[in-house]
Amino acid sequence: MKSLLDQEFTDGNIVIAKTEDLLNWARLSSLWQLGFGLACCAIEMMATSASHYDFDRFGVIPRPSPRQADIIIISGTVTLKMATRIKRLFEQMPEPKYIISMGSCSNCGGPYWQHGYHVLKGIDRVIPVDVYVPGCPPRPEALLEGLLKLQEKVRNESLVKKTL
Amino acid sequence: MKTREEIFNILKQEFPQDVLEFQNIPTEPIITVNPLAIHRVCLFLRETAGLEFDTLMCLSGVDDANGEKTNDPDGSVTIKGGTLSVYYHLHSMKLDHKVTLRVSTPREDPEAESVESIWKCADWHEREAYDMIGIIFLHHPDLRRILMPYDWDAGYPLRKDYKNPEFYQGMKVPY
Amino acid sequence: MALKTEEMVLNMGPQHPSTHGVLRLEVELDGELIINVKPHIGYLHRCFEKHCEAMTYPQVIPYTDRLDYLSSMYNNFGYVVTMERFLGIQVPERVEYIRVIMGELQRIASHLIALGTYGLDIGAYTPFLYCFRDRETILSLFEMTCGARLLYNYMWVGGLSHDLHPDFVPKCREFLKVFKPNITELNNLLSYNKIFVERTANIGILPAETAINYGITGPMLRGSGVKWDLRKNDPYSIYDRFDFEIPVGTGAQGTLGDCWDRYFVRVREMEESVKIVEQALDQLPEGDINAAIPKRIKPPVGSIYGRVENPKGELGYFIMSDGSTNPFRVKLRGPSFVNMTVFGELCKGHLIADVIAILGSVDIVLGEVDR
Amino acid sequence: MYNLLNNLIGNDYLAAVVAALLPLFVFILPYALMAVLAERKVSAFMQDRLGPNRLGGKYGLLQTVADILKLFQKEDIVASEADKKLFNIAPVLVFTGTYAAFAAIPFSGAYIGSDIDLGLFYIVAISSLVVAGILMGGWASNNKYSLIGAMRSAAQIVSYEIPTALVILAMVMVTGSLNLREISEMQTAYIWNWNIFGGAFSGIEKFLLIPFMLISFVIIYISTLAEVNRVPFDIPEAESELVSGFHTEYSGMKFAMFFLSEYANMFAVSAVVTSLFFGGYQSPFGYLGNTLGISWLVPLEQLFWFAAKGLFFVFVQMWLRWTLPRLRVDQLMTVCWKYLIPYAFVNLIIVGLITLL
Repeated sequence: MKSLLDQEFTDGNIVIAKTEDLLNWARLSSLWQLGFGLACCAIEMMATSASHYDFDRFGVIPRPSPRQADIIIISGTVTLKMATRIKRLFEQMPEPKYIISMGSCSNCGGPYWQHGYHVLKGIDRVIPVDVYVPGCPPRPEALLEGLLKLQEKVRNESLVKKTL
Repeated sequence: MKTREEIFNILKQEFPQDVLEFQNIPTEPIITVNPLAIHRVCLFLRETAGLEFDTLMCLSGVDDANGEKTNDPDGSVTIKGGTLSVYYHLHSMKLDHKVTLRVSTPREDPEAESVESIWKCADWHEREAYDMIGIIFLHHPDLRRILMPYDWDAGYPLRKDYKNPEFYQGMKVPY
Repeated sequence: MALKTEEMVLNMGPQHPSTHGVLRLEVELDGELIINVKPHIGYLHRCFEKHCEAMTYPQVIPYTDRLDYLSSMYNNFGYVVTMERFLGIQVPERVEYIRVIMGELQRIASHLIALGTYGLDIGAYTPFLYCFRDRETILSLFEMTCGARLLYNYMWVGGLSHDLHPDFVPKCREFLKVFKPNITELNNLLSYNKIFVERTANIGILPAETAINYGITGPMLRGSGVKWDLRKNDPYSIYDRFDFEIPVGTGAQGTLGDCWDRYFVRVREMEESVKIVEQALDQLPEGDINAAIPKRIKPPVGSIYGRVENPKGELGYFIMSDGSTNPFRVKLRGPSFVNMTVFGELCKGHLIADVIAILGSVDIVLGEVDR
Repeated sequence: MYNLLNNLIGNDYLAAVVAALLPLFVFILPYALMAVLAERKVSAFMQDRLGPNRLGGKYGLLQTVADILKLFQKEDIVASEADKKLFNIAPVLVFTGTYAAFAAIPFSGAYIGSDIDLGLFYIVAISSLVVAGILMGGWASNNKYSLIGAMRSAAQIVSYEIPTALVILAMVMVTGSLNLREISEMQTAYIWNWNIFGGAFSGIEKFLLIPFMLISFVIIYISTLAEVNRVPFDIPEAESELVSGFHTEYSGMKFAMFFLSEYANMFAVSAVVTSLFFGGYQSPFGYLGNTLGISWLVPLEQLFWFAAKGLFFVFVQMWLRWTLPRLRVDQLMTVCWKYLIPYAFVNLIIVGLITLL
């Protein structure tokens, strides 16, 4: 049977673990969002930043330039014409970066999955997604929940180990 | 204010060759015009006193799908022959009357005159009809694709026999 | 030897804070002066017309929601009004009144976003949030009625999906009471602000002649001083029963048809919509909202073009039927799409900052421009 | 201050280093952190929101700390087509320019970084470094938005320095000194000795000066707003037009430097305005320390009054930002060249005549 200290050491260095907690805390509490809207969901995203729901409470502020953003919220239908641009935007963001796929359209094509000849069926075909928020469009509460899920994910990240 | 039948009669008098027929469908009577004369007809409609159609409400390209249909083994349809049409909905704000014109062009060689120089808003409408249906508007200043990507080479999506490509720039298109 | 100079091409969008979605503008610049603006659209082309051909007539309604997602109710309204004319259905009185109430509330909500984001484009951040605050109340009214905040699928051919909630009428009156002073607040904060007026007056002047030739409709056309509103000029539903004004641009702060006029027409239209909703609430009759919903929708062979006055202008549906349960062809004439055509013309000779001001005053929604 | 430290440490160089770093760690960094948070809170309360409230207790006190820690961790992107040397120097230059200005600002009677006789002149000169930094950053980014932003910024700051300088000149005529500490000392005792109320003059001169002092204050406040790129003069970073102007391409810590120096700059100009017109670190109604006979309390009280006055003007800047729209670039120049400069000039002449009386 392992003692408490052993467990700590197998999980990683104490110093590293504490520093890690601090750094993760910093990252998760200041997720600046790329001010970028695509379609209907963008309106709900704006509503989330506005007075009633107030994204700013969680430290999320919109940044116009991808260079200063931490999360990109894919808010709406991704078309084939737009997909390459989104990929470029994603590449322009500095690491560490996160993606929330907001709404059915960017999750899987949504109502346009069958006959949408010009719709990309899911943004995850182009860039990796961290959190999927379902809904058409998701309510602001749902987006907030998505953000909290993302914060949970960031909290469990590690400097030394690759996270699952 | 004039009824559509009166407008047809005026047009028939002016252009006996080019104004082809009047279909009195109860929901929307339609005047069929020769596609290569549509510019002249429209100019007449705008400039003549008593008609004065100053706005083009809508311009829509339609695939009539009235040709010979063959079913392909993969479930899709190929259409040969028949026509593609363009519908013009005109309206006069001054006199408050409306008219619907139609031109039909052969599917294999879909060419119609552009009315862009008469009503500026036809510019984008015609580009859209070109983009979606594939109708070529002669004398249009800038006939490019408008909604689809400029390098889209899989055809005109609103044709009834359109087949979606498997990939576009490495992205899978079907679900 | 003279220095060689060349024009700079600035690419705005598809990701840009104030292109109102995914519009791309190719701006040719001489310093800050604009030589030419080329809009590129289609980044949100969601194949609406193809979907219509594959769906049955009632199934099209949810897709109309997603066109101009800021005025979903009105898109439904336009579609069902056109279909009812096609099928020759007379809908019950109560349905008509509820539709008008919803339509006008939606107009207020849509204009609130237009005005708020316009303030944002000019650089004033706070009015945007004030507008959102009021819009949130309207959305909760809609939510109370049909359960959705943004995309409603509320109006059906021949009827409605739900009747009004018993609390709706008092809540709606309460909102109108709160909202009226808020318009004044917006005027004080933004409309008559000296800097705002300086930024928008005499910018992007659209003469009435040009506007008509370009097929411009809605607040843009009215901003140029043309008294044209389909609710009065080509009445549909029961708009002929209400007493309201059509606000037009007057050139009060600059030239007739400038950005400020277009902006202010929207402010005044909100006041008129409040009036209409108040009258409709007073006259609201009782009745069965489902009485006229047809079992099966199969229009005769033929076509129809129906149009309504959407918050952004003339929303037209061209519907062709081949006698089956699916439309043969649906073409949507979106007001944003047509209003956008004149944009390049308006921008010539202005500065970069004015492009944003003009774009905001055109008030486009890319969902409808691209469909 | 330097002398005190010199005696304490006993080494010239070390004392200089400590004296230089002290304001940074004691005042500027905490101030900048709090100012960013305050801006978000102020904007939130003006807009019916709550603002950050999830971290550091009830008011989100640690929000900016988290922001800065996060910016430390961000990848530092330098675009392949950028001019790498200039790109890297620019934020440092901007930060240095801003920070160096604090050297000549008297925080209290006992603490001034460098008590030089040309204090005001030095501040005007050193804050021009910021323009060079912005121009460098905008050019080196090889981004069209950055370039336009930088050009606008350069034009704007250079233009608005003229009315600022003219007003400062008028103040120098009134006070007869370029040393900010001396100017503050002249406004000692009570509120009516502040320069905005005619300064230490007496009799008719004082009453003649009051309207012109008010005009001077308005002019210098407007011009300093423009010099620190705040609304309504924020066109170099006009978010809705130029994405984020000259710092569009900056990420991570370099962006943080621009970000912090913007807030530091806000305080620097507010401090100058305070020192010139509102008595600097002087209390408006005497000191508690003098009354109680505790001599070390007086400098602390002075620090408090200085910070309070400076922060009030910073608050006004935020207030304006969340209320007003933005001017266009040509209107901005019109305001400067057609209104502010002529008024400032006439003001200068009249103030000069009055002081000759």
